Amino acid sequence: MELKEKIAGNEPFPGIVHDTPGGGIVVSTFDSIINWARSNSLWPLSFATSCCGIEMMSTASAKYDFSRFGFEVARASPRQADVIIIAGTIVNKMAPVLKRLYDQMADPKYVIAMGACAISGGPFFYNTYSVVKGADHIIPVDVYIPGCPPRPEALLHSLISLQEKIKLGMTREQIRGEFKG
Amino acid sequence: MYNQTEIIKDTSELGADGELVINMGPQHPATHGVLHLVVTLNGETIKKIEPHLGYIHRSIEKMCESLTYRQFIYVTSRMDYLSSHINNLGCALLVEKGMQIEVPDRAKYVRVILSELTRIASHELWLGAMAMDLGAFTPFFYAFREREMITDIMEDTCGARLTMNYIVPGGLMYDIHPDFQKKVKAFITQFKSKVTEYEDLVTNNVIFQSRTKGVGILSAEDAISYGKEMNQSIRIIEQLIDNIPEGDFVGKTKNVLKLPKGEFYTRVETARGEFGVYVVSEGGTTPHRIKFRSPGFSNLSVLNHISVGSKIGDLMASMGTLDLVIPDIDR
Amino acid sequence: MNTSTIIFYAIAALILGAAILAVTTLKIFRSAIWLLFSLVGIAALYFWMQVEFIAAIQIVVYVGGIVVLIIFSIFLTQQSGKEMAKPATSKMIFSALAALFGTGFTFNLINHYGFNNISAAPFNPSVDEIGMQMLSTTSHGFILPFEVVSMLLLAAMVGCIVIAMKPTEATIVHLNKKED
Amino acid sequence: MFSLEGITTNVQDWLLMKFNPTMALAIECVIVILLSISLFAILGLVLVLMERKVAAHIQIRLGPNRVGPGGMFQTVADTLKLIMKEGLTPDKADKFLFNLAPFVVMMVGMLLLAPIAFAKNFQIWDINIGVLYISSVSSLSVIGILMAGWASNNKYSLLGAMRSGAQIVSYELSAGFAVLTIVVLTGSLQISEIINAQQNGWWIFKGHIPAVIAFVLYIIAVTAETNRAPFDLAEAESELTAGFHTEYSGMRFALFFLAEYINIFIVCAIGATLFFGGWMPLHIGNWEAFNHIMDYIPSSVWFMGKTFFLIFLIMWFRWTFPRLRVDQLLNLEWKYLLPIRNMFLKEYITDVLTGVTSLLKGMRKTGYYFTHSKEIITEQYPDNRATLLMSDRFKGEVVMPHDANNEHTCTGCTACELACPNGTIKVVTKFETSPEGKKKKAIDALVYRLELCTMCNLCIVACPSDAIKMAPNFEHSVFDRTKLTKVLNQPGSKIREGIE
Repeated sequence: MELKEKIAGNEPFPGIVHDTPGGGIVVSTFDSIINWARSNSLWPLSFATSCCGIEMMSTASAKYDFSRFGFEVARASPRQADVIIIAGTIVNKMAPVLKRLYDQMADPKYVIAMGACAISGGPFFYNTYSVVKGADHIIPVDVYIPGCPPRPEALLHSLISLQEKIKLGMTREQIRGEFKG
Repeated sequence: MYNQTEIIKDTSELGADGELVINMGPQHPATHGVLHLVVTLNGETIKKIEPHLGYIHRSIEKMCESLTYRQFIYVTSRMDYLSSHINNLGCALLVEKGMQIEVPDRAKYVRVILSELTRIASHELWLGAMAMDLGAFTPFFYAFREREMITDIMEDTCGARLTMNYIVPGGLMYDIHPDFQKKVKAFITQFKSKVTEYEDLVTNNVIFQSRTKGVGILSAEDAISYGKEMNQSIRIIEQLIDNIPEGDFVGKTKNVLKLPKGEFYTRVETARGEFGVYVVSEGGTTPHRIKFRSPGFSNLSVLNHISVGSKIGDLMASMGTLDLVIPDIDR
Repeated sequence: MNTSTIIFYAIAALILGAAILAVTTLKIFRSAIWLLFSLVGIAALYFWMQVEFIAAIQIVVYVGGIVVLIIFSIFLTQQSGKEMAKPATSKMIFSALAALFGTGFTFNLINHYGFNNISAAPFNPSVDEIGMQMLSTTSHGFILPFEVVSMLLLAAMVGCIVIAMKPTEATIVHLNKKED
Repeated sequence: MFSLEGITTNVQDWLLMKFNPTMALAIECVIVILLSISLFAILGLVLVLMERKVAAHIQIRLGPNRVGPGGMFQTVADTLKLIMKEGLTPDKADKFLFNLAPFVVMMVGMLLLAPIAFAKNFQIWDINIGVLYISSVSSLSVIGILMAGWASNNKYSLLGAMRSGAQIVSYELSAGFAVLTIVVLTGSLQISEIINAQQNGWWIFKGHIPAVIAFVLYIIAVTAETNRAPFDLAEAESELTAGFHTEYSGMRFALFFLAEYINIFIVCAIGATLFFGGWMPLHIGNWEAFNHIMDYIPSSVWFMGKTFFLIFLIMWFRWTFPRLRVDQLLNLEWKYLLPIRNMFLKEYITDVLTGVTSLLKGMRKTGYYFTHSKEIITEQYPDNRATLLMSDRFKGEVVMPHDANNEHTCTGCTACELACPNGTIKVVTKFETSPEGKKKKAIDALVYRLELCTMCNLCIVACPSDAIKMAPNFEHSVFDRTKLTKVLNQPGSKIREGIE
């Protein structure tokens, strides 16, 4: 719930404005500027395995338009992508490929598990021998969206949650960085 | 556990006669999912295509054998998710055929209308994706504008945008939404006014025509016939929408469905070809053996045949026209 | 030593350095790239001499044309990515000696030529002047070499077309029979 | 008339006064370098944003609008992110060339800025062979692309680079011819003279049909030379993932990204200079008053206006047309732009006419949407959250309604658990002892695993006492998977009286 409230107001450029005669000075820390930039420029990898991919396309379409957040630069090459949206079922044969794709991405990288299949295997949780029961068995996942498939708004919600996570310094890398520092 | 198997063939060496072997997929923007094509190229000319399957194999057929006749329908939505409604319909028809359930007229009408709407939605997506494969991004957005109207209608009535699960053996899960007819009519008017737009942007465009003409066995006429199919669907809907009879939306069925012992087969025409369901029943509550005849699989098999000798850019065009849905192929 | 001289020596060092790297590197593609730098350096030298037209032509012809052609042919060879084997020491010594001899010989020739001091004569590198010279039929005109070169180019083009021409059905059948 | 002339002379005078000539020259060089680098950065930011906005409006959507006012800082965020992103070098790549390539492409762009006249008397280097200089230096950028493609050790990159090479080398010819038309009309290669020759009318008006044809040729050829759609085969997304820069990431990718836009700016600036008179205001014959008014608009505004008009045109192409195939690309160049083919004139003209009409039709359609912002259908989630109308039938999650007394109607009959195809619902029952001493079955917990749920509605249908229903919620995103396992009955709740 508290996350929802934070998401509702999109903060402008991070920092405090100090009014001085003849203008203002924005005071901000380097870290928060970087986080601001990273969170507002999440380029997704065009990666979809099944139904959720169609809802991802719907999110890109004019009605929902994730370009409003600056997410529209879908990169076909993992080297240039920031966030991988696992849209669809991951089967055992696909698992090493997904791992490889993730490894090919440049840091910092984020993962969104979209839909029941990506979170847990979903409809194929029981009774199948070939489905990976959750993408987080292969790669670390930052945000989960349940649904089969989730609405485009739900995908937007998860992207905003991811933005919030980055801004708050809660992603894996950021936490790891703190421990190192 | 997962990285024990080396799946991607190392093709870093050049093949014989200076051929270039490239892995297209499993993750590639043109493959519409996770199809893996091993393409042998001579310069830009395709010499051979080998499709590799299984990257989205979820063993749906085997899985269905452990699900009851009510339950197994919902899995078929996840096969060809673009015509999930029609898949559901095929399965429901099989169960109805096997148990000789009478379906009320109202349910029949609604089923047909929704199936045709699904077909249009699927073709809209095909149009957008095909144009995108050929490098034009804008038609995608125009096509999705109309598609969104359909998904709205679906959501109002079925409660889901993509994987409906609205059809149950014997009829429908619940009655149509009160606004259903009004919204469908609004969609028809909107769609008719926008068809010329697609023609201006896509089918009549000289680049599009030259990219598709003479590519494989599927040519520009095919592109136009898709449009015609959408128009036919519109006509079917128009004929039915005003005449949905009153009455029950679901026939009388037993609580536990059991198919008599024997073999059953039904087929329906989905957005991309014939979809068949074959069930062997031992008389229990679950199918003994089930087999789906998916249209995508047969469509894919033609790919090598139509692409050899053409350019790598043509491959995108022919794959676009085949309108592959990979989970439908792998199941 | 004024700025102009410094620039001259810098450019000369670039040309020579790139040229040496072009012949010593073991990767064929890199060799082409070093050649490119050397040629760009020569264009820079022309710019330094303020004969811009020649400099631009140098870039268009050698960099835009010849080097791209060389790179394309490297792409078409099979092992362009592999490092070549190191040449034998005797070969290296011999080539180094040959290069040294060549340099010495040329230097000697230039040194003994005794250039006239021509700085007084006005030097006009304008485009129309070059055009005039190229097509003039007077004693210092270049019309004959110009025409001869164009004949050569024509012959090369005909050759290209012959090579690139698609074989007809009959020849394919004929060739296949031969293979059998 | 305002021009930047005064500034440059003032700066030079001041420098000469303070320092000796060599030093002054050096300082001027530094100033010019700094200026062009900042121009690069600003142009990159502006053009990328412009492209995204133009694309959005053509595609009936809003485009970036949430980062800064109207999305103004979107590209700033992108650039910062790209700079801070890890730069990967593939294992078997030729590391030296791999790292060099983006800088070569960038440097070419920088060199090309030199002869462009941004305003009256505001030009870095008015070289006497300006036009030739541009066509020669621009041919260098292909080397950068070939280098990038080869050094990446990736087959897609190599294919992209080879395509790009063939494309640039052949289209340079057409661009050259188009430029030569203007050179012939002017009689000079110098940029300033070409502009001055257009004092009494721009070449596009003055040059009649040859100039118009040359302009069309030029626009087509430079679109191809800058690898823009419909000629973006070098990075054709659907075919070659990202073409020659597939393996690039972070800063080096940003340089390629930036160089593309800088190249567009440069070719459009040259186009504006050659055909539309550069910074020269619009003058019409003897209309003295009109000409006078036009003179009041600063020359830099004229230049930028024309350039951005051409840039818009090229963007408009990109968002309208499909991509050509590689052989068609070369056919277009060698058979249509340079009509060297044994083809009848009539056939040629009909081909060109039908082609151009069909393309113009498409452009009219996209142009219509660009100018009619009414047609935009974007719904602004999450700003519209309060007014967002969800269909009440939408299957978002299973909930168990409780009334004011914290009572539900679930009897714990496990019908839903049996109906569920994949074990989403688990009923944990307990036995309650009623006041009369009778043992009665009731639910302890109705465990619902949202992570598994496929919203098939079978549980709702199966429930005999309407205890559960589908709720149209969809904002379920969580950072922790375990939060998706819910207990549907509220703590302390009990079954309503009279439900069996």
